[in-house]
Amino acid sequence: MTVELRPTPFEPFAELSRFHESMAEQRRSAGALATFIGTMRDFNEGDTVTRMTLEHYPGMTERQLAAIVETARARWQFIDALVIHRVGEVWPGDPIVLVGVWSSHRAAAFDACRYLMEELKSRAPFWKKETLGAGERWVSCNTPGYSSCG
Amino acid sequence: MTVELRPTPFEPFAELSRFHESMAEQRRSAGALATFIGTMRDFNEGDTVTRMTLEHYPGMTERQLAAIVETARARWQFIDALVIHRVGEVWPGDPIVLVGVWSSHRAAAFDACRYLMEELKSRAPFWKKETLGAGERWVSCNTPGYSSCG
Amino acid sequence: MSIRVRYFASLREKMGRVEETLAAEGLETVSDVWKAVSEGRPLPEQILCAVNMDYATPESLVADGDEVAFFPPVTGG
Amino acid sequence: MSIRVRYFASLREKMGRVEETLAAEGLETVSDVWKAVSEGRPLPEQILCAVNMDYATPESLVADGDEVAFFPPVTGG
Repeated sequence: MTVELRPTPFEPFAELSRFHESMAEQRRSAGALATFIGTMRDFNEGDTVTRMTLEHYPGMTERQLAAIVETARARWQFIDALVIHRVGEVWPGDPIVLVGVWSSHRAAAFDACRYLMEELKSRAPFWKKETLGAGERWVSCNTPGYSSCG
Repeated sequence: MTVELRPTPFEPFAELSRFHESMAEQRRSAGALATFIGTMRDFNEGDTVTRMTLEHYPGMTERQLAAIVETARARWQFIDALVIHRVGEVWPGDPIVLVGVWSSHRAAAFDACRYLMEELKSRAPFWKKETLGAGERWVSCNTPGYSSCG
Repeated sequence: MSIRVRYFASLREKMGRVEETLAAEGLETVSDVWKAVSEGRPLPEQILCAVNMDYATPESLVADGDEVAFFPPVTGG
Repeated sequence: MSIRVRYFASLREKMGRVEETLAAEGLETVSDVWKAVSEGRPLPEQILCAVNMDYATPESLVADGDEVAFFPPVTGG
Protein backbone atom coordinates (compact mmCIF):
# COMPACT_ATOMS: atom_id res chain seq x y z
CA MET A 1 0.00 0.00 0.00
CA THR A 2 1.52 3.30 -1.09
CA VAL A 3 0.26 6.81 -0.35
CA GLU A 4 2.21 9.80 -1.63
CA LEU A 5 1.84 13.56 -1.69
CA ARG A 6 3.63 15.25 -4.58
CA PRO A 7 4.69 18.90 -4.60
CA THR A 8 5.55 18.74 -8.33
CA PRO A 9 3.77 17.46 -11.48
CA PHE A 10 3.63 13.69 -12.03
CA GLU A 11 2.90 11.52 -15.04
CA PRO A 12 0.10 9.14 -13.96
CA PHE A 13 0.61 6.46 -16.64
CA ALA A 14 4.34 6.26 -15.91
CA GLU A 15 3.58 6.02 -12.17
CA LEU A 16 1.09 3.21 -12.77
CA SER A 17 3.52 1.40 -15.02
CA ARG A 18 6.35 1.69 -12.49
CA PHE A 19 4.18 0.52 -9.61
CA HIS A 20 2.78 -2.32 -11.68
CA GLU A 21 6.29 -3.49 -12.62
CA SER A 22 7.46 -3.23 -9.00
CA MET A 23 4.81 -5.73 -7.91
CA ALA A 24 6.88 -8.43 -9.61
CA GLU A 25 5.37 -11.87 -9.07
CA GLN A 26 2.24 -10.58 -7.35
CA ARG A 27 1.18 -9.16 -10.69
CA ARG A 28 0.35 -12.62 -11.94
CA SER A 29 -2.40 -13.04 -9.40
CA ALA A 30 -3.63 -9.46 -9.80
CA GLY A 31 -5.78 -9.97 -12.88
CA ALA A 32 -7.76 -6.77 -12.30
CA LEU A 33 -6.56 -3.19 -12.02
CA ALA A 34 -9.05 -0.35 -11.61
CA THR A 35 -7.69 3.18 -11.67
CA PHE A 36 -8.93 6.72 -11.44
CA ILE A 37 -7.03 9.81 -12.57
CA GLY A 38 -8.31 13.27 -11.80
CA THR A 39 -6.80 16.18 -13.73
CA MET A 40 -7.32 19.90 -13.41
CA ARG A 41 -9.96 21.32 -15.70
CA ASP A 42 -9.66 24.82 -17.10
CA PHE A 43 -13.18 25.75 -15.99
CA ASN A 44 -15.33 25.44 -12.88
CA GLU A 45 -18.83 26.71 -12.17
CA GLY A 46 -18.89 28.52 -15.47
CA ASP A 47 -15.60 30.37 -14.99
CA THR A 48 -12.21 29.97 -16.63
CA VAL A 49 -9.63 28.80 -14.10
CA THR A 50 -6.01 29.53 -14.96
CA ARG A 51 -4.27 28.05 -11.94
CA MET A 52 -5.02 26.31 -8.66
CA THR A 53 -3.29 25.98 -5.31
CA LEU A 54 -3.75 22.78 -3.35
CA GLU A 55 -3.32 23.29 0.37
CA HIS A 56 -3.11 20.36 2.77
CA TYR A 57 -2.51 19.59 6.43
CA PRO A 58 0.93 17.95 6.59
CA GLY A 59 0.73 14.90 8.81
CA MET A 60 -3.05 14.68 9.00
CA THR A 61 -3.48 14.33 5.23
CA GLU A 62 -1.11 11.34 5.04
CA ARG A 63 -2.69 9.85 8.17
CA GLN A 64 -6.23 10.14 6.80
CA LEU A 65 -5.25 8.72 3.40
CA ALA A 66 -3.57 5.74 5.08
CA ALA A 67 -6.66 5.18 7.22
CA ILE A 68 -8.90 5.23 4.15
CA VAL A 69 -6.71 2.62 2.43
CA GLU A 70 -6.75 0.42 5.55
CA THR A 71 -10.54 0.62 5.79
CA ALA A 72 -10.84 -0.40 2.14
CA ARG A 73 -8.41 -3.26 2.72
CA ALA A 74 -10.57 -4.61 5.52
CA ARG A 75 -13.62 -4.47 3.29
CA TRP A 76 -12.40 -5.73 -0.08
CA GLN A 77 -9.83 -8.28 -1.12
CA PHE A 78 -7.10 -6.55 -3.01
CA ILE A 79 -3.41 -7.14 -3.46
CA ASP A 80 -2.08 -3.60 -3.55
CA ALA A 81 -3.17 0.02 -3.87
CA LEU A 82 -1.51 3.23 -4.95
CA VAL A 83 -2.67 6.75 -4.07
CA ILE A 84 -0.82 9.84 -5.32
CA HIS A 85 -2.13 13.36 -4.72
CA ARG A 86 -0.68 16.70 -5.77
CA VAL A 87 -0.12 19.58 -3.38
CA GLY A 88 1.00 23.10 -4.26
CA GLU A 89 0.48 24.91 -7.53
CA VAL A 90 -1.42 23.11 -10.28
CA TRP A 91 -2.13 24.19 -13.87
CA PRO A 92 -4.97 23.12 -16.21
CA GLY A 93 -4.35 19.62 -17.55
CA ASP A 94 -2.11 18.66 -14.60
CA PRO A 95 -2.94 15.41 -12.83
CA ILE A 96 -4.22 16.04 -9.30
CA VAL A 97 -5.00 12.57 -8.03
CA LEU A 98 -4.23 8.99 -9.04
CA VAL A 99 -5.78 5.93 -7.40
CA GLY A 100 -5.04 2.35 -8.48
CA VAL A 101 -6.27 -0.90 -6.98
CA TRP A 102 -4.83 -4.29 -7.97
CA SER A 103 -6.99 -7.30 -7.19
CA SER A 104 -7.67 -10.84 -8.37
CA HIS A 105 -11.29 -9.86 -9.00
CA ARG A 106 -12.66 -6.97 -11.00
CA ALA A 107 -15.61 -6.26 -8.70
CA ALA A 108 -13.27 -5.75 -5.73
CA ALA A 109 -10.90 -3.63 -7.83
CA PHE A 110 -13.72 -1.39 -9.10
CA ASP A 111 -15.46 -1.06 -5.73
CA ALA A 112 -12.31 -0.39 -3.73
CA CYS A 113 -11.03 2.15 -6.29
CA ARG A 114 -14.27 4.07 -6.18
CA TYR A 115 -14.44 3.89 -2.41
CA LEU A 116 -10.91 5.30 -2.12
CA MET A 117 -11.80 8.22 -4.39
CA GLU A 118 -15.07 9.02 -2.60
CA GLU A 119 -13.47 8.81 0.84
CA LEU A 120 -10.47 10.83 -0.31
CA LYS A 121 -12.74 13.56 -1.62
CA SER A 122 -14.88 13.66 1.51
CA ARG A 123 -12.28 13.04 4.25
CA ALA A 124 -8.71 13.85 3.20
CA PRO A 125 -7.66 17.38 4.25
CA PHE A 126 -6.99 19.11 0.93
CA TRP A 127 -8.33 22.49 -0.12
CA LYS A 128 -8.39 23.98 -3.61
CA LYS A 129 -7.99 27.66 -4.25
CA GLU A 130 -8.69 28.69 -7.83
CA THR A 131 -7.10 31.59 -9.65
CA LEU A 132 -9.60 33.17 -12.05
CA GLY A 133 -9.11 36.04 -14.43
CA ALA A 134 -10.58 38.32 -11.80
CA GLY A 135 -8.92 37.07 -8.63
CA GLU A 136 -8.98 33.99 -6.46
CA ARG A 137 -11.60 31.87 -4.72
CA TRP A 138 -11.69 28.81 -2.52
CA VAL A 139 -13.63 25.85 -3.88
CA SER A 140 -16.42 25.51 -1.34
CA CYS A 141 -17.32 21.84 -1.53
CA ASN A 142 -16.88 18.62 -3.48
CA THR A 143 -19.76 17.12 -5.43
CA PRO A 144 -21.05 13.77 -4.15
CA GLY A 145 -19.73 11.02 -6.33
CA TYR A 146 -21.96 7.98 -6.17
CA SER A 147 -24.80 9.40 -8.25
CA SER A 148 -23.89 9.73 -11.90
CA CYS A 149 -25.36 11.63 -14.80
CA GLY A 150 -26.56 8.33 -16.28
CA MET B 1 -14.51 6.43 -29.44
CA THR B 2 -11.92 3.77 -30.25
CA VAL B 3 -12.36 0.00 -30.21
CA GLU B 4 -9.43 -2.22 -31.16
CA LEU B 5 -8.64 -5.93 -31.28
CA ARG B 6 -4.95 -6.73 -30.89
CA PRO B 7 -3.35 -9.97 -32.11
CA THR B 8 -0.10 -9.16 -30.26
CA PRO B 9 0.82 -8.00 -26.71
CA PHE B 10 0.18 -4.36 -25.81
CA GLU B 11 1.40 -2.10 -23.01
CA PRO B 12 -1.74 -0.66 -21.37
CA PHE B 13 -0.13 2.35 -19.67
CA ALA B 14 1.59 3.42 -22.90
CA GLU B 15 -1.71 3.01 -24.76
CA LEU B 16 -3.54 5.14 -22.20
CA SER B 17 -0.84 7.77 -22.30
CA ARG B 18 -0.89 7.91 -26.10
CA PHE B 19 -4.67 8.13 -26.25
CA HIS B 20 -4.73 10.75 -23.50
CA GLU B 21 -2.16 12.88 -25.37
CA SER B 22 -4.05 12.52 -28.64
CA MET B 23 -7.14 14.12 -27.10
CA ALA B 24 -5.28 17.44 -27.19
CA GLU B 25 -7.51 20.28 -26.05
CA GLN B 26 -10.40 18.04 -24.99
CA ARG B 27 -8.20 16.82 -22.15
CA ARG B 28 -8.67 20.07 -20.32
CA SER B 29 -12.38 19.46 -19.90
CA ALA B 30 -11.92 15.77 -19.16
CA GLY B 31 -11.09 16.03 -15.49
CA ALA B 32 -11.93 12.40 -14.76
CA LEU B 33 -10.48 9.23 -16.27
CA ALA B 34 -11.60 5.82 -15.04
CA THR B 35 -9.80 2.78 -16.42
CA PHE B 36 -9.82 -0.96 -16.06
CA ILE B 37 -7.02 -3.30 -17.08
CA GLY B 38 -7.51 -7.05 -17.06
CA THR B 39 -4.39 -9.22 -17.23
CA MET B 40 -3.99 -12.97 -17.49
CA ARG B 41 -3.56 -14.72 -14.16
CA ASP B 42 -1.44 -17.83 -13.87
CA PHE B 43 -4.21 -19.74 -12.08
CA ASN B 44 -7.93 -20.36 -12.51
CA GLU B 45 -10.31 -22.54 -10.54
CA GLY B 46 -7.40 -23.91 -8.52
CA ASP B 47 -5.26 -24.90 -11.49
CA THR B 48 -2.05 -23.46 -12.87
CA VAL B 49 -2.62 -22.01 -16.32
CA THR B 50 0.44 -21.67 -18.54
CA ARG B 51 -1.11 -20.16 -21.66
CA MET B 52 -4.43 -19.08 -23.05
CA THR B 53 -5.94 -18.71 -26.51
CA LEU B 54 -8.51 -16.01 -27.10
CA GLU B 55 -10.87 -16.85 -29.93
CA HIS B 56 -13.26 -14.26 -31.33
CA TYR B 57 -15.81 -13.82 -34.12
CA PRO B 58 -14.22 -11.37 -36.58
CA GLY B 59 -16.78 -8.77 -37.54
CA MET B 60 -19.31 -9.55 -34.84
CA THR B 61 -16.88 -8.86 -31.99
CA GLU B 62 -16.04 -5.37 -33.27
CA ARG B 63 -19.72 -4.73 -33.99
CA GLN B 64 -20.82 -5.73 -30.49
CA LEU B 65 -18.07 -3.69 -28.82
CA ALA B 66 -19.02 -0.62 -30.83
CA ALA B 67 -22.68 -1.12 -29.88
CA ILE B 68 -21.77 -1.38 -26.19
CA VAL B 69 -19.82 1.89 -26.38
CA GLU B 70 -22.72 3.62 -28.17
CA THR B 71 -25.18 2.44 -25.52
CA ALA B 72 -22.92 3.77 -22.76
CA ARG B 73 -22.59 7.06 -24.63
CA ALA B 74 -26.34 7.48 -24.71
CA ARG B 75 -26.53 6.83 -20.99
CA TRP B 76 -23.60 8.76 -19.52
CA GLN B 77 -21.90 11.98 -20.46
CA PHE B 78 -18.36 11.25 -21.42
CA ILE B 79 -15.90 12.81 -23.79
CA ASP B 80 -14.09 9.77 -25.14
CA ALA B 81 -13.61 6.06 -24.55
CA LEU B 82 -10.95 3.52 -25.44
CA VAL B 83 -11.43 -0.25 -25.56
CA ILE B 84 -8.56 -2.59 -26.47
CA HIS B 85 -8.91 -6.38 -26.31
CA ARG B 86 -6.37 -9.08 -27.10
CA VAL B 87 -7.06 -11.99 -29.41
CA GLY B 88 -4.80 -14.98 -30.08
CA GLU B 89 -2.22 -16.45 -27.73
CA VAL B 90 -1.84 -14.89 -24.29
CA TRP B 91 0.66 -15.68 -21.51
CA PRO B 92 0.39 -15.09 -17.73
CA GLY B 93 0.84 -11.41 -16.92
CA ASP B 94 -0.20 -10.29 -20.41
CA PRO B 95 -2.88 -7.59 -20.59
CA ILE B 96 -6.12 -8.95 -22.05
CA VAL B 97 -8.43 -5.97 -21.90
CA LEU B 98 -8.14 -2.22 -21.39
CA VAL B 99 -11.09 0.13 -20.96
CA GLY B 100 -10.74 3.88 -20.38
CA VAL B 101 -13.46 6.51 -20.08
CA TRP B 102 -12.70 10.25 -20.10
CA SER B 103 -15.39 12.50 -18.64
CA SER B 104 -15.85 15.85 -16.94
CA HIS B 105 -17.36 14.05 -13.95
CA ARG B 106 -15.98 11.18 -11.96
CA ALA B 107 -19.32 9.46 -11.38
CA ALA B 108 -19.96 9.23 -15.13
CA ALA B 109 -16.38 8.04 -15.76
CA PHE B 110 -16.62 5.31 -13.09
CA ASP B 111 -20.10 4.16 -14.05
CA ALA B 112 -19.47 4.09 -17.80
CA CYS B 113 -16.13 2.28 -17.35
CA ARG B 114 -17.71 -0.40 -15.26
CA TYR B 115 -20.68 -0.73 -17.59
CA LEU B 116 -18.34 -1.19 -20.57
CA MET B 117 -16.46 -3.96 -18.75
CA GLU B 118 -19.60 -5.79 -17.60
CA GLU B 119 -21.22 -5.58 -21.02
CA LEU B 120 -17.99 -6.61 -22.73
CA LYS B 121 -17.74 -9.67 -20.51
CA SER B 122 -21.34 -10.68 -21.00
CA ARG B 123 -21.93 -9.75 -24.67
CA ALA B 124 -18.72 -9.49 -26.71
CA PRO B 125 -17.96 -12.74 -28.59
CA PHE B 126 -14.63 -13.83 -27.09
CA TRP B 127 -13.81 -17.28 -25.81
CA LYS B 128 -10.88 -18.30 -23.63
CA LYS B 129 -9.19 -21.67 -23.92
CA GLU B 130 -6.72 -22.40 -21.14
CA THR B 131 -3.63 -24.56 -21.47
CA LEU B 132 -3.00 -26.41 -18.20
CA GLY B 133 -0.18 -28.77 -17.33
CA ALA B 134 -2.46 -31.64 -18.23
CA GLY B 135 -4.09 -30.38 -21.41
CA GLU B 136 -6.54 -27.71 -22.46
CA ARG B 137 -10.00 -26.56 -21.41
CA TRP B 138 -12.47 -23.91 -22.44
CA VAL B 139 -13.44 -21.41 -19.78
CA SER B 140 -17.13 -22.09 -19.34
CA CYS B 141 -18.49 -18.79 -18.13
CA ASN B 142 -17.61 -15.35 -16.80
CA THR B 143 -18.36 -14.41 -13.22
CA PRO B 144 -20.95 -11.68 -12.69
CA GLY B 145 -19.21 -8.43 -11.90
CA TYR B 146 -21.52 -6.11 -10.02
CA SER B 147 -21.35 -7.95 -6.71
CA SER B 148 -18.01 -7.61 -4.98
CA CYS B 149 -16.34 -9.44 -2.13
CA GLY B 150 -16.86 -6.36 0.04
CA MET C 1 -31.81 -20.68 -50.33
CA SER C 2 -28.28 -20.44 -49.04
CA ILE C 3 -27.32 -19.96 -45.40
CA ARG C 4 -23.75 -19.70 -44.14
CA VAL C 5 -23.47 -21.37 -40.72
CA ARG C 6 -20.50 -20.71 -38.41
CA TYR C 7 -19.37 -22.29 -35.14
CA PHE C 8 -17.03 -20.99 -32.46
CA ALA C 9 -14.95 -22.21 -29.53
CA SER C 10 -15.99 -25.46 -27.82
CA LEU C 11 -19.00 -25.82 -30.13
CA ARG C 12 -16.73 -25.53 -33.16
CA GLU C 13 -14.63 -28.38 -31.79
CA LYS C 14 -17.73 -30.44 -30.99
CA MET C 15 -19.17 -29.92 -34.48
CA GLY C 16 -15.78 -30.75 -35.97
CA ARG C 17 -16.05 -27.88 -38.45
CA VAL C 18 -15.62 -24.12 -38.58
CA GLU C 19 -18.46 -23.37 -40.96
CA GLU C 20 -20.66 -24.78 -43.68
CA THR C 21 -23.14 -23.49 -46.22
CA LEU C 22 -26.69 -24.87 -46.19
CA ALA C 23 -28.47 -24.98 -49.50
CA ALA C 24 -31.66 -26.56 -48.11
CA GLU C 25 -35.13 -25.10 -48.70
CA GLY C 26 -37.71 -24.44 -45.98
CA LEU C 27 -35.39 -22.96 -43.34
CA GLU C 28 -37.47 -20.33 -41.62
CA THR C 29 -35.85 -19.81 -38.24
CA VAL C 30 -32.50 -20.12 -36.49
CA SER C 31 -33.91 -23.21 -34.84
CA ASP C 32 -34.56 -24.76 -38.28
CA VAL C 33 -30.96 -24.03 -39.23
CA TRP C 34 -29.68 -25.74 -36.10
CA LYS C 35 -31.79 -28.84 -36.77
CA ALA C 36 -30.49 -28.97 -40.32
CA VAL C 37 -26.86 -29.06 -39.16
CA SER C 38 -27.34 -31.33 -36.13
CA GLU C 39 -29.46 -34.21 -37.42
CA GLY C 40 -32.64 -32.78 -35.97
CA ARG C 41 -31.49 -32.29 -32.40
CA PRO C 42 -32.88 -29.34 -30.40
CA LEU C 43 -30.60 -26.34 -29.80
CA PRO C 44 -28.83 -26.78 -26.42
CA GLU C 45 -30.11 -24.24 -23.92
CA GLN C 46 -26.76 -22.61 -23.22
CA ILE C 47 -25.78 -22.18 -26.88
CA LEU C 48 -26.04 -18.60 -28.14
CA CYS C 49 -26.94 -17.68 -31.70
CA ALA C 50 -26.48 -14.72 -34.01
CA VAL C 51 -27.88 -13.75 -37.40
CA ASN C 52 -25.67 -11.48 -39.49
CA MET C 53 -23.53 -10.74 -36.43
CA ASP C 54 -26.38 -9.59 -34.20
CA TYR C 55 -27.59 -11.69 -31.28
CA ALA C 56 -30.68 -13.69 -32.17
CA THR C 57 -33.06 -16.22 -30.62
CA PRO C 58 -33.99 -19.69 -31.90
CA GLU C 59 -37.22 -18.10 -33.17
CA SER C 60 -35.46 -15.39 -35.17
CA LEU C 61 -36.22 -15.56 -38.90
CA VAL C 62 -33.52 -16.28 -41.44
CA ALA C 63 -33.40 -15.29 -45.10
CA ASP C 64 -31.43 -16.33 -48.15
CA GLY C 65 -27.82 -15.16 -47.86
CA ASP C 66 -27.86 -14.82 -44.07
CA GLU C 67 -24.94 -15.75 -41.87
CA VAL C 68 -26.04 -17.71 -38.80
CA ALA C 69 -23.61 -18.41 -35.97
CA PHE C 70 -23.76 -20.72 -32.96
CA PHE C 71 -21.44 -20.47 -29.97
CA PRO C 72 -21.10 -21.15 -26.23
CA PRO C 73 -21.37 -18.41 -23.55
CA VAL C 74 -18.75 -15.73 -24.12
CA THR C 75 -15.75 -15.50 -21.78
CA GLY C 76 -13.81 -12.41 -22.80
CA GLY C 77 -12.49 -9.55 -20.70
CA MET D 1 -2.14 23.86 29.84
CA SER D 2 -0.86 24.41 26.34
CA ILE D 3 -2.86 23.77 23.15
CA ARG D 4 -1.51 24.32 19.65
CA VAL D 5 -4.28 25.59 17.38
CA ARG D 6 -3.99 25.48 13.59
CA TYR D 7 -6.13 26.91 10.78
CA PHE D 8 -6.33 25.97 7.12
CA ALA D 9 -7.52 27.34 3.80
CA SER D 10 -10.27 30.00 3.83
CA LEU D 11 -10.52 29.83 7.63
CA ARG D 12 -6.78 30.49 7.92
CA GLU D 13 -7.24 33.61 5.80
CA LYS D 14 -10.27 34.69 7.82
CA MET D 15 -8.44 34.22 11.12
CA GLY D 16 -5.46 36.05 9.71
CA ARG D 17 -3.06 33.52 11.20
CA VAL D 18 -1.70 30.05 10.51
CA GLU D 19 -1.51 28.85 14.10
CA GLU D 20 -1.23 29.93 17.69
CA THR D 21 -0.55 28.34 21.05
CA LEU D 22 -3.12 28.72 23.80
CA ALA D 23 -1.81 28.73 27.33
CA ALA D 24 -5.22 29.27 28.99
CA GLU D 25 -6.55 27.00 31.74
CA GLY D 26 -10.00 25.39 31.79
CA LEU D 27 -10.14 24.31 28.15
CA GLU D 28 -12.05 21.04 28.23
CA THR D 29 -13.41 20.60 24.73
CA VAL D 30 -12.72 21.57 21.14
CA SER D 31 -15.61 23.98 21.46
CA ASP D 32 -13.85 25.69 24.40
CA VAL D 33 -10.71 26.03 22.29
CA TRP D 34 -12.69 27.65 19.48
CA LYS D 35 -14.29 30.12 21.86
CA ALA D 36 -10.88 31.02 23.25
CA VAL D 37 -9.51 31.91 19.82
CA SER D 38 -12.64 33.63 18.43
CA GLU D 39 -13.74 35.99 21.21
CA GLY D 40 -16.42 33.61 22.43
CA ARG D 41 -18.23 33.03 19.16
CA PRO D 42 -19.81 29.62 18.51
CA LEU D 43 -18.08 27.27 16.08
CA PRO D 44 -19.61 27.79 12.60
CA GLU D 45 -21.62 24.73 11.58
CA GLN D 46 -19.63 23.97 8.42
CA ILE D 47 -16.21 24.21 10.07
CA LEU D 48 -14.50 20.85 10.66
CA CYS D 49 -12.19 20.14 13.55
CA ALA D 50 -9.43 17.68 14.39
CA VAL D 51 -7.54 16.77 17.54
CA ASN D 52 -4.04 15.40 17.01
CA MET D 53 -4.80 14.91 13.31
CA ASP D 54 -7.92 12.80 13.82
CA TYR D 55 -11.36 14.17 13.05
CA ALA D 56 -13.14 15.37 16.16
CA THR D 57 -16.42 17.02 17.18
CA PRO D 58 -16.95 20.23 19.15
CA GLU D 59 -17.61 18.01 22.19
CA SER D 60 -14.31 16.11 21.87
CA LEU D 61 -12.07 16.49 24.90
CA VAL D 62 -8.70 18.19 24.68
CA ALA D 63 -5.64 17.69 26.90
CA ASP D 64 -2.43 19.54 27.59
CA GLY D 65 -0.11 19.34 24.58
CA ASP D 66 -2.85 18.56 22.06
CA GLU D 67 -2.91 19.95 18.56
CA VAL D 68 -6.36 21.20 17.59
CA ALA D 69 -7.14 22.19 14.00
CA PHE D 70 -10.06 24.01 12.40
CA PHE D 71 -10.77 24.05 8.69
CA PRO D 72 -13.52 24.36 6.05
CA PRO D 73 -14.97 21.36 4.14
CA VAL D 74 -12.25 19.53 2.25
CA THR D 75 -12.07 19.81 -1.55
CA GLY D 76 -9.31 17.48 -2.69
CA GLY D 77 -9.32 14.83 -5.39
